[in-house]
Amino acid sequence: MAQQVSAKEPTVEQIADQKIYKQFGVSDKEYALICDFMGRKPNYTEIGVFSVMWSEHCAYKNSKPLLRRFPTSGPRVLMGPGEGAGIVDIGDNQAVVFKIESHNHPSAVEPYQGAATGVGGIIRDIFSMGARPVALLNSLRFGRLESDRVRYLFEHVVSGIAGYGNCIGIPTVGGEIMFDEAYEGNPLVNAMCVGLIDHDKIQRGVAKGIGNPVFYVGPATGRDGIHGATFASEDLTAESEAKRSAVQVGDPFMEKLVMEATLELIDSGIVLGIQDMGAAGLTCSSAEMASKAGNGMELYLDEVPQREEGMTAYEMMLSESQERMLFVCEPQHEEQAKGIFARWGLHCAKVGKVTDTGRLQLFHKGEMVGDMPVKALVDDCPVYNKPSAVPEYYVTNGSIDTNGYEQVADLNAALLKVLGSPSLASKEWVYNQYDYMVRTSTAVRPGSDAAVVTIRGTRKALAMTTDCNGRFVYLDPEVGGRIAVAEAGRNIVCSGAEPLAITDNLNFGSPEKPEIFWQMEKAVDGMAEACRVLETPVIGGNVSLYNENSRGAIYPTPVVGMVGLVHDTDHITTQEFKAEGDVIFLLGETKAEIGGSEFQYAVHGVTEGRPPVLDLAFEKRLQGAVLAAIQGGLVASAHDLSEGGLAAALAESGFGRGLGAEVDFDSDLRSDIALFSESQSRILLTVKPDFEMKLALELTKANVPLKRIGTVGGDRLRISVGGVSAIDASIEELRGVWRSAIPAYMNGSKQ
Amino acid sequence: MKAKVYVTIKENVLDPQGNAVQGALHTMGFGEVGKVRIGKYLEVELQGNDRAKAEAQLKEMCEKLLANTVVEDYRFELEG
Amino acid sequence: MKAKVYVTIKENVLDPQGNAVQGALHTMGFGEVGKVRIGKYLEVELQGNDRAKAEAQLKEMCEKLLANTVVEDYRFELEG
Amino acid sequence: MNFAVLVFPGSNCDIDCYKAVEDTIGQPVDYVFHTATDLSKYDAILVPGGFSYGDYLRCGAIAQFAPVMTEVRKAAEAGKFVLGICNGFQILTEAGLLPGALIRNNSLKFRCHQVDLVVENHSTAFTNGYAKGEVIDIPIAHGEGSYFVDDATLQQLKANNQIVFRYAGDNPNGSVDGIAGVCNEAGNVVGMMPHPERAVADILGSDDGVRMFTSVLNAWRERNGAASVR
Ligand SMILES: Nc1ncnc2c1ncn2[C@@H]1O[C@H](COP(=O)(O)OP(=O)(O)O)[C@@H](O)[C@H]1O
Ligand SMILES: [Mg+2]
Repeated sequence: MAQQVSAKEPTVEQIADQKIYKQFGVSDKEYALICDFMGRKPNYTEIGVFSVMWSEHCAYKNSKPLLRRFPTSGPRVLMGPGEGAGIVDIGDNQAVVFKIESHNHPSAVEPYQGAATGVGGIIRDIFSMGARPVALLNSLRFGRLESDRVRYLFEHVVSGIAGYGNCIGIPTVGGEIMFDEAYEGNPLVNAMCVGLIDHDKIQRGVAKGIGNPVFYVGPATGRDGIHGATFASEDLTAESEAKRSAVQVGDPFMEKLVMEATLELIDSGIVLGIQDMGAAGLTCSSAEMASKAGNGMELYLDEVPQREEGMTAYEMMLSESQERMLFVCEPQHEEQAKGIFARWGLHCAKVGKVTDTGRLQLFHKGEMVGDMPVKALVDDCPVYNKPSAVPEYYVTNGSIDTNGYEQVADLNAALLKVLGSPSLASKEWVYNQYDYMVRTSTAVRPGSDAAVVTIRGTRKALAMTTDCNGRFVYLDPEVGGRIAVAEAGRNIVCSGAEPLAITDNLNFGSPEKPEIFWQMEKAVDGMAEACRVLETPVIGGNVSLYNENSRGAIYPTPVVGMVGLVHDTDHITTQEFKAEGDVIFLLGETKAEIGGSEFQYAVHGVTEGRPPVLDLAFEKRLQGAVLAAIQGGLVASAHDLSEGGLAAALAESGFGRGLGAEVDFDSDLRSDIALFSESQSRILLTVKPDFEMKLALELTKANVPLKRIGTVGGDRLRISVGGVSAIDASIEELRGVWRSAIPAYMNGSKQ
Repeated sequence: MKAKVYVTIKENVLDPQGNAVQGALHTMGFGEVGKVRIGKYLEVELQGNDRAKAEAQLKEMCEKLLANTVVEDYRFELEG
Repeated sequence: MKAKVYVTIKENVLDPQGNAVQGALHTMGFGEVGKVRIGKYLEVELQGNDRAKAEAQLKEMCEKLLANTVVEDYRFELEG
Repeated sequence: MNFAVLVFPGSNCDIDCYKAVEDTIGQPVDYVFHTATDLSKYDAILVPGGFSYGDYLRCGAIAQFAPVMTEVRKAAEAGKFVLGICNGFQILTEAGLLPGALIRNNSLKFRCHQVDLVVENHSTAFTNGYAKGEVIDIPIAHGEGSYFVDDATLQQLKANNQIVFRYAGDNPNGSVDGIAGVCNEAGNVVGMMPHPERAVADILGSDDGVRMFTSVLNAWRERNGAASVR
């Protein structure tokens, strides 16, 4: 065993005596455990490998106990959490593969590359399963656009996402963005990818077959992103600025070649196991592939393609250079594999061998430079059950009366304010930078409740959305968690699809703080319960902790990415009003629920109280009834009510075709509350007058309360509440404010 | 005065564009070509003739806007 | 040998990026900044030490690939 | 009629072009790799959009040197039909098969949305199914689609009726004279930034692009004496 490769590296004794492992985020107790598993003290390369394998990012050491609470199986689930991405059956031997992943910390430091490599990483997760990526989504959170730094981050995150997705040719079809000071200094950048696969093509990341060669494909390894995985598991501090060199650069062109070649390779049927090199690069992919097969692996580091001179074993093992893959096949297929990669201009290098030792053994310059038990690396990281405590803010919020604000008299002005609030305003400035049409399968583009992508050769389509209202989760994590899943489901249903399953990205602050851990625990409970009731299991996800800035943690933001199945493209429905004279129905009940609403934030300048309640049994009924009505051909447009409540939903529905509406909303609530309450489980439907009776009958039969509130028509939005006129504005004016809000901030005309 | 600003990608940061151009030059038959790195070249006109002030300003412009110092280096020359 | 290649946008072609940078520098308080033009700066390593040959090759590389002479000018310097 | 859809490393609208040919006119179509050295069996060559070679250096710059481009030149000279869409248009200008150059959008941003196009020249092989002056709805998706030619060349283009499409209303990228597509002097090579292959069905938002494909089939049938279809 070589103790040392480079003279610069600390010795085994120095690592132990000076506790150098602590710089890698390894605690004293963990170090002692590692020594136990190894039967000796680790050298620098080994402690580096252990530290990334035992980081939150790879080992989920703080979140594992919570993740176990999610329902992860169901009749359609072909693969749950554990592999690169989850897989759900959609019939006809086809399946949908999807996953979401965060790149928050890299994006805070270098927004363009951070976001771009986040997109690149999630795409690799999908095609390494053997699936053809068909769509991308993203969920973003920033501070307020008034700040220079926030605008810089926003602008460059968006162009990084666009730069990568457009170049590789996968349409970016949807997502969500919210702006709130809670995310100042710690933006959230979550990217989701959706792919299609035939059942018989599904791959796993396993190193099968003792003696089989292990191949490396993709660009040469450089000193990029060393310790990215541990970096992702730390608070953002001045120190992380100094670690800037850790940021990787993405090459979407390279990934396009790797993707095409990999899919061709998988199609050839010779792959036994394949995995992308994501967080913790070669370390994580080799250890996990060996672990899943119950085998060991030898790696010959001299054979690893290197971009820079004099790279050490430590650097090669920890590099996060992008666009690389590791795969195993039988020796007699080597030439065939090389031929496929050569056709795409790629080199594939034999860097290792599957062994029966159960150990990950590293060789460099004729010496063994690392020898670690695979099981210890992958399975034996200690799992922590962190203490949890109810935060004080939660208790005090319980006694805040959110219905006691002074009544807003000018409701037109309030509506303009809400529509012009960047979180609710049109995101056209963003999605017009994304190619959302490439692959010519996008049937519903960004701008409706969920995006819809058709499946060539069938009448089916996939609907997809990401959702999470961090304010609700902050005010009540359990209810907020439930709402995130329910809202995603509602968006899917409104598009004419049956909700299938979710992927989630748990973005939270530091789990070391009991109050934060409480948020995590409660949010997960709420999500899990909603997933059970709505029958949308969790098939994969990602955890991003330590999202904090100088003022504390971000709002707890467990983003839900949901995919649904449209059984027939005729069912595809959008939110925009379709024709004059169509009748408008409001489904569900409107209560006095202003806590955490956009109205409360934009008009009253606070986020406080309790969020809206959510009755999951009713939600389930509502979604079922609406989907049935859509599938029955009754519905012209469907829009779920979310931020901005009824008033915003009516306005948004009118924007698509510039159609107004005449609405008389019969309610006992104060008009400002009635219009802007964000009560859950509400959907706006429009129908042709001929179908009015039939729809009312069906929904009543399904025990879903509905109100006929008006008709589509004209070029003004007129709403009266309880017979008194509340809003009267031209659709053109409302749309102007809604569309120009974000551009105005970005071109400097608003500050 | 006129300033010439050179913005280059840091030594150990990947330059996909440079790599692609190197590959293309090889395919075109220029086998002698080694590494290619691609950066930016800016010409900036400046009023006034206080060189020291101009230099200080240029440094600030580079740090704040012209270069992304996370991944790029810069240098400049002042003429006239 | 090492070549430095400068590719600049022709005078009569619009340089929206240069204009945007100029605007941004003004907003940032650098009112002294006049025109800004943005081009490319390439460093190309070349094997061998026949300068005349290298120059001929560089010219060809620029004409064929490195610059699009419809909209760009180029020049290069050879070092070492 | 045989169609070739070229595939360069980084092409990503190749599939869309292929599907569009299948779905609109149902003619035989093949993907042809950038390394191919024989295009003799094809009557029309589609150079698709995407990011050939990552669009590194300049869009289309590196692709012009692919082996298949020698064959595209020969085909163009022989009067075969060549259509370059988006990145394909950029490649054809870089290769000198079409005049002008495409530079960065004046907004400095990638732009993806529907645009209205005016058909200025309806006598090319790809536009004979449209009426002159007709306004059609076709999407754009590009970051470097600002068409540039110097004044002298612009006058020539006008004189020769080489401007095929102009943007109606808003000029989305700063193109000289609102030019969205041009052809060579003979009219058999057409390049355009907007994507007709993305506008071939209602479900995609527009089917105004269908006639690009029926047009070229007509042109081919006329040339070969077969019955014309509409
Ligand atoms: N980051 C983004 N990328 C792409 N599309 C986005 C993004 N943010 C929002 N959109 C689109 O804008 C529309 C409105 O978003 P949102 O207000 O979050 O809708 P909802 O409340 O129905 O979930 C959706 O179609 C969404 O896909
Ligand atoms: Mg919605």
